[in-house]
Amino acid sequence: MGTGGQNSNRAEITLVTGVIGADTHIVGNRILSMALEEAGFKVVALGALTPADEFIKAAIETAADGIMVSSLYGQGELDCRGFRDMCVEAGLQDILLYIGGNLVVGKQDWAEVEARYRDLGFDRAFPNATRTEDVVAVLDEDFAARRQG
Amino acid sequence: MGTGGQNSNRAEITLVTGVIGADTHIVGNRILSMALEEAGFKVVALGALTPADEFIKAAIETAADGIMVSSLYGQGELDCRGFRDMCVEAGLQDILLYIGGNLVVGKQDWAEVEARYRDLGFDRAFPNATRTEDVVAVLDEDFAARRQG
Amino acid sequence: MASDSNHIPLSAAQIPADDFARMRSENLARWPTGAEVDLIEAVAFQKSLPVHKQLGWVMRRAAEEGRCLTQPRGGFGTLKLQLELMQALDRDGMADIVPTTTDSYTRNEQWTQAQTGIEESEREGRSMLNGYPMVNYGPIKTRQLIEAIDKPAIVLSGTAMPRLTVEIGFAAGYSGYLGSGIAYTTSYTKDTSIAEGIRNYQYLDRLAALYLEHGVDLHRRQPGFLTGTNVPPCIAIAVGVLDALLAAGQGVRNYGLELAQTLHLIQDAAAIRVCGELAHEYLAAAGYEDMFLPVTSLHWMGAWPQDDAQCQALVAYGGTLAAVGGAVSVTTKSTHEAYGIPTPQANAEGLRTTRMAVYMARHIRLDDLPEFQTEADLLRRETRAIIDRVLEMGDGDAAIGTVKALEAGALDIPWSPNRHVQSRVMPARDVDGYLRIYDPGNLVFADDVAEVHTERLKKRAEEEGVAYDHNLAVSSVYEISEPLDRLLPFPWGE
Amino acid sequence: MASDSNHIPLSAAQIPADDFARMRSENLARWPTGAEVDLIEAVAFQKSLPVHKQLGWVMRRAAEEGRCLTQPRGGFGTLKLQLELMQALDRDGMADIVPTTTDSYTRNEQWTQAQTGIEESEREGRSMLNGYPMVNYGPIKTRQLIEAIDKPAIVLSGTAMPRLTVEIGFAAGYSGYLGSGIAYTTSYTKDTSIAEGIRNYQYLDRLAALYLEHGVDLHRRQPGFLTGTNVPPCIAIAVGVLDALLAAGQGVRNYGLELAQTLHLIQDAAAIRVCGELAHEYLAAAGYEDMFLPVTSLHWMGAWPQDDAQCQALVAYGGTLAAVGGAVSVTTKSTHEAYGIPTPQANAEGLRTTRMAVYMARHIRLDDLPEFQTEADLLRRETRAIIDRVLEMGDGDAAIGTVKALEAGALDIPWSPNRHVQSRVMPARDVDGYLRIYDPGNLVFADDVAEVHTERLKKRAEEEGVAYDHNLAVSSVYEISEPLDRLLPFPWGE
Ligand code: B12
Ligand code: B12
Repeated sequence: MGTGGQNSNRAEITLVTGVIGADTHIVGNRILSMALEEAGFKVVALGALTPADEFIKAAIETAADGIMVSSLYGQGELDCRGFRDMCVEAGLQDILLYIGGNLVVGKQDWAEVEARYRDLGFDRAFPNATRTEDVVAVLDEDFAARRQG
Repeated sequence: MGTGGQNSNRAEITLVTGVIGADTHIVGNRILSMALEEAGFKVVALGALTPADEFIKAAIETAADGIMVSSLYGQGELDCRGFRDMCVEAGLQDILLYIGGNLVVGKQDWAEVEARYRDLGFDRAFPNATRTEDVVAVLDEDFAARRQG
Repeated sequence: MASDSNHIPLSAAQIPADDFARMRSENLARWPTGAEVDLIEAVAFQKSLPVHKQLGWVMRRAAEEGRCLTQPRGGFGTLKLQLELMQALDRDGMADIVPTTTDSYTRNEQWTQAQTGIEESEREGRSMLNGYPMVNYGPIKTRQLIEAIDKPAIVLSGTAMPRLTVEIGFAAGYSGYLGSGIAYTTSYTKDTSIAEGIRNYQYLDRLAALYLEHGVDLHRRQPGFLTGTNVPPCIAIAVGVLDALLAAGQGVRNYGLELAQTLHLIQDAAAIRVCGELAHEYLAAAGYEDMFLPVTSLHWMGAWPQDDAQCQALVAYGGTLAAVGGAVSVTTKSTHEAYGIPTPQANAEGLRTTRMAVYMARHIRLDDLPEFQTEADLLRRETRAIIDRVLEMGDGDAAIGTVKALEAGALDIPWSPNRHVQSRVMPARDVDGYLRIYDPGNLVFADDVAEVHTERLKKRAEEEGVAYDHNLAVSSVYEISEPLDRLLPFPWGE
Repeated sequence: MASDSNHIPLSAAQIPADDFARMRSENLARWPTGAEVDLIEAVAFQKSLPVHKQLGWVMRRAAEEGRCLTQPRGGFGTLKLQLELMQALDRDGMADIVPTTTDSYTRNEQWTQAQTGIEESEREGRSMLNGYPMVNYGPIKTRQLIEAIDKPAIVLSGTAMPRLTVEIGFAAGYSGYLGSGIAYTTSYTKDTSIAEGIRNYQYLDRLAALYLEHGVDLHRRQPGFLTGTNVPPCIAIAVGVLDALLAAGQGVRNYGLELAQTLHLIQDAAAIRVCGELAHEYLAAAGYEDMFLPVTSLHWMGAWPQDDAQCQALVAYGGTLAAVGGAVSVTTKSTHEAYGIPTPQANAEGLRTTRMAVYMARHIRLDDLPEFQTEADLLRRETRAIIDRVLEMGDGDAAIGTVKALEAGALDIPWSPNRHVQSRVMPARDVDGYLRIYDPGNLVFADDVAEVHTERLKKRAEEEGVAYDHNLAVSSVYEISEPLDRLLPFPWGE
């Protein structure tokens, strides 16, 4: 927190946030949204219980640069099937896709979980209890790389 | 408790009790001694920190029928080496030998521990937290078997 | 769904008998197993259970004898797995109350998907659902679960749409049912209107009352955890009392109130005491003199740490807090909480740790401690302010008042996903570890009451050397889940 | 052994400097590593440690800041194993104070056998000794342990014969030492006279005071657990105060008092408070105004249950009780207690569970609770009755008074193995979970005080429907180790 403005580009970056599927766990997502806003990003917060297509619709409408999906209740894998493909179909081939939370049912090996979500087309996956400072730092990195690349 | 007199023979049976070696754990042994006395046995209580040879001396002096050894601090195996042989040498070949407590260092498989103490010449070995009612019941059984046998 | 009742105007009044009969037959027709429900036969089955398997009776006895019962949560996707789980919780866990948590499809009334889930689970031999699909199995098969245990059983189903599940549950022999219109609608839904959630639970409560009219004393219970995240006791109690008024309006008389632990020994004890007191007071004032209103304490409902050892302390303290507070029962969690649904073994361990903690603290009461009394007084004033305002807004009708008050923020829930809730209130932990309110949103408290909150939180900001801003609330969400080296470091090293 | 001091008549007076010098050189000559001890060099080494590795400083800071530090027990048979253990406790366990428990041979001054034990352990690669043979390794090698950790270290050596071990320990850089003449002689020996035990610890305390005279503020500590088995707080505090008087007499000023938990939240809090109070009062009355006398709370010292889940509750409650009581530190156990010496991992877990429990209860104080005050008053009267009688019997000399009082039973220890102790006193738990005295033996209390004990215990016998006899005491020894289905069954089943 309090890092707003460090990266002069943040104000030009729009991020869509929300909790996917039938998942009501809004707390972490709301804290993340607040932190992203404080850090200077433009944030479009869709809230809990958001179907996959609503993320994409919002991303198109707001010409978003990234989508930040939360999933806590264990059914994230089902809810995210085909998510990247849907983005591509909607013309969002380059959009940054992050996901975070309790991404699977129960306690599983994180490296495996991460790989599974990369296969689903996410650029990055984050375990539960990830702190917002760390998310902001990684976003800066990834967007900086894009500007250079 | 309160089972004193149920077995008319108990009054004729003398038991030596004590905690073997450099072991100060007297509580269980004292509770056992009290319970045996209440149950009607004659009890010769040697207390804590009793060397092996003192058990045998006391057993000879009181013409005891059994020796009840306690060991809690983990070094029981060392302290009991050759205990049955010493009894035999002293002319106590038939004396009943029981031992109870935390008989080894740490948590080990009980069946193995029991076997080890049988090899050392004990008629029975008891894990920690054994209740005195159960000890009295087994004593009655074993002495009854002897009278018949 | 609840289309049937949408044309009845919302009120706290009892659903008329003929309307209710019609609503029931429409409801039961929604899935084949509904046809297995026969109220008279179900009443006979409930009455055939020994009293110690009837939660209504057990809760009353526990309250009389001053006991604190233990109850876990737990549900798996097939009858077989659920049966093994319930036996493990009954026997290995020594649970006094055995739960059946339903799966998410069931909660969302997606029984077709639940059916697929059952079939997949049976094929895979492991649970592909996150709970027991009670509607799909129906009451007759589900009775095997009741017969497999020697304790009373309760249905746990976090949803605003409980109508068919409760029909099946009561007919199957469950004697307890958790859920309520205000608590679940505000914490489990986004678009559902509060009115619709209330109506659905009025149906449920009316059904429970129908069993009572037939001589079966079922235990209804309100889920006091709401959003589970630093809900201040005044809000939890206010919602509990309002939900209880709505249940009483339908004829329910055996109604439990839950309270999530704040993890402050004195605040939690005061909350349990004040909750019982005010519930009786408001229910009596509304003309319900004969309510049984036991309080249940809930293990920490916010984020848990990743370290088993830390979790063990949370589990054990959960038992301590419940016992010291004089709760009639405690609902337990396990060391697996931060990761996922616990194994039966971890669940049973959480129960036993809690039970031992309850045993050790069963004699302790803090009611005569001046700090307890100060806190209880504060809490009474906060809670009365909220409830009185809600009832005022509804002209004495709890249902109407609640809808209006939530819309206006005069009743507010922190971290709610529901659009019809302001969710502007921001709780935070204060300098002494009490849960306070950093930003009340549109909640109105007396000036001196509000001042206590501000002053204690400013004191915390000062002591920690941080700004007095909303990050006090955010860090309070994280707090208990933080690793120990952040919570309590050895402070003098290099 | 202690032959040197046998011709000095027993008294609480300070050992004269020339006698002490002679005693020290005789003592150090008993084993080769004694030659490595050079007081001036050792003082320099102690002073070279950063303050956060000096327990004297750390205890004072913790008391000032109102912290409750954690400390485990632990010792293995080789330097390498001990080093790994201490690092694990420091890092994984986050211990604020890192222990070194010595092995039984070292405690019995059987250094030749200890040497064999080291060799066997090194051959086998696992510990064949139940602690660290500090004398055999000597101070220079042992300093590796001090250097391996970033916390202060304390020696734990339950023995009446500590003379050479303490010389090695202080020279090695240990800044804390647990042990005392009355507590250890009455609980760890059978034939050793109380006088001899006292003399040995007068030596130890004189040595600590010598370091202080050279500017090193070591922390001395009294082992308040005694026989660990239901020791009533009045007896524990009385012994603690008497041991403290003896230590002060030798010049010690930084002296901790330990108290084993009774597991009753209010009784333990009252005991910690009264212990601190009376210690200051008696020490000041004897002319020692400048004593630092922090109280340490000890996890349950009696028999533990076999079930891990129950043990977790005991561990966690141990942290709660210490924090609520305002103890300056807490000494922890683990879930392995009923079986054997814990693994480093189990030991570290016990530390973290305790630490989390301390964190959650750090704000709670019960001193204003009327029940606390009643209990504290009772405890003050009980304890004063014992201490006053002891001092009277010694004409003001704590050493002489203690020997006479123990002989006569005017000071008595339950379940003591020592012949010179009457051990007729029989504690038992009462109807409200307080530890009371069923049979006081020859302890004399005011009639109304004695009546409280009898009345509360009769009440328990009545409630349980058992005879009012000594089995109340025996069942109280078992109690906490009982399985849950005996402690708190579901009472209404078949
Ligand atoms: C609070 C809570 C609830 C509350 C939620 C209130 C609300 N409306 O938000 C209530 C009580 C309502 C609830 C309900 C349920 N819950 Co819940 N809940 C929790 C709990 C205890 C804490 C979650 C939380 O708020 N954490 C605090 C926040 C700050 O952390 P966070 O969510 O992890 O978010 C942070 C990071 O993950 C990251 N992050 C999050 N999203 C994203 C996205 C991106 C892109 C990035 C980069 C980072 C990121 O940043 C955030 C801020 O730092 C967790 C267990 C736990 N963690 O201790 C269980 C838990 C998540 N719940 C669980 C379950 C099963 C449920 C229920 C199904 C339970 C039930 N049977 O009734 C229902 C679900 C209902 C539904 N349809 O969704 C399970 C999930 C199991 C699994 N995944 O295997 C958990 C793990 C508990 C458990 N062990 O069983 N729950
Ligand atoms: C109280 C206690 C102490 C007290 C003892 C007070 C006293 N003078 O008696 C104090 C604090 C002094 C103490 C010291 C030590 N202790 Co200790 N102590 C315990 C503790 C907590 C309880 C023991 C007890 O009293 N149980 C209650 C009684 C009623 O039960 P019991 O002894 O098992 O006896 C019953 C049965 O076993 C049976 N029984 C007993 N004897 C016999 C004999 C026969 C023939 C039969 C049939 C039955 C029978 O009947 C009894 C009555 O029901 C145990 C751990 C535990 N169990 O929780 C550790 C424990 C026994 N101690 C232990 C240790 C290591 C020590 C020390 C070395 C610690 C130290 N490092 O300082 C010293 C030993 C000093 C010495 N030289 O002996 C270890 C032993 C480890 C092992 N075996 O692997 C234990 C298991 C703790 C641990 N996990 O580390 N201890």
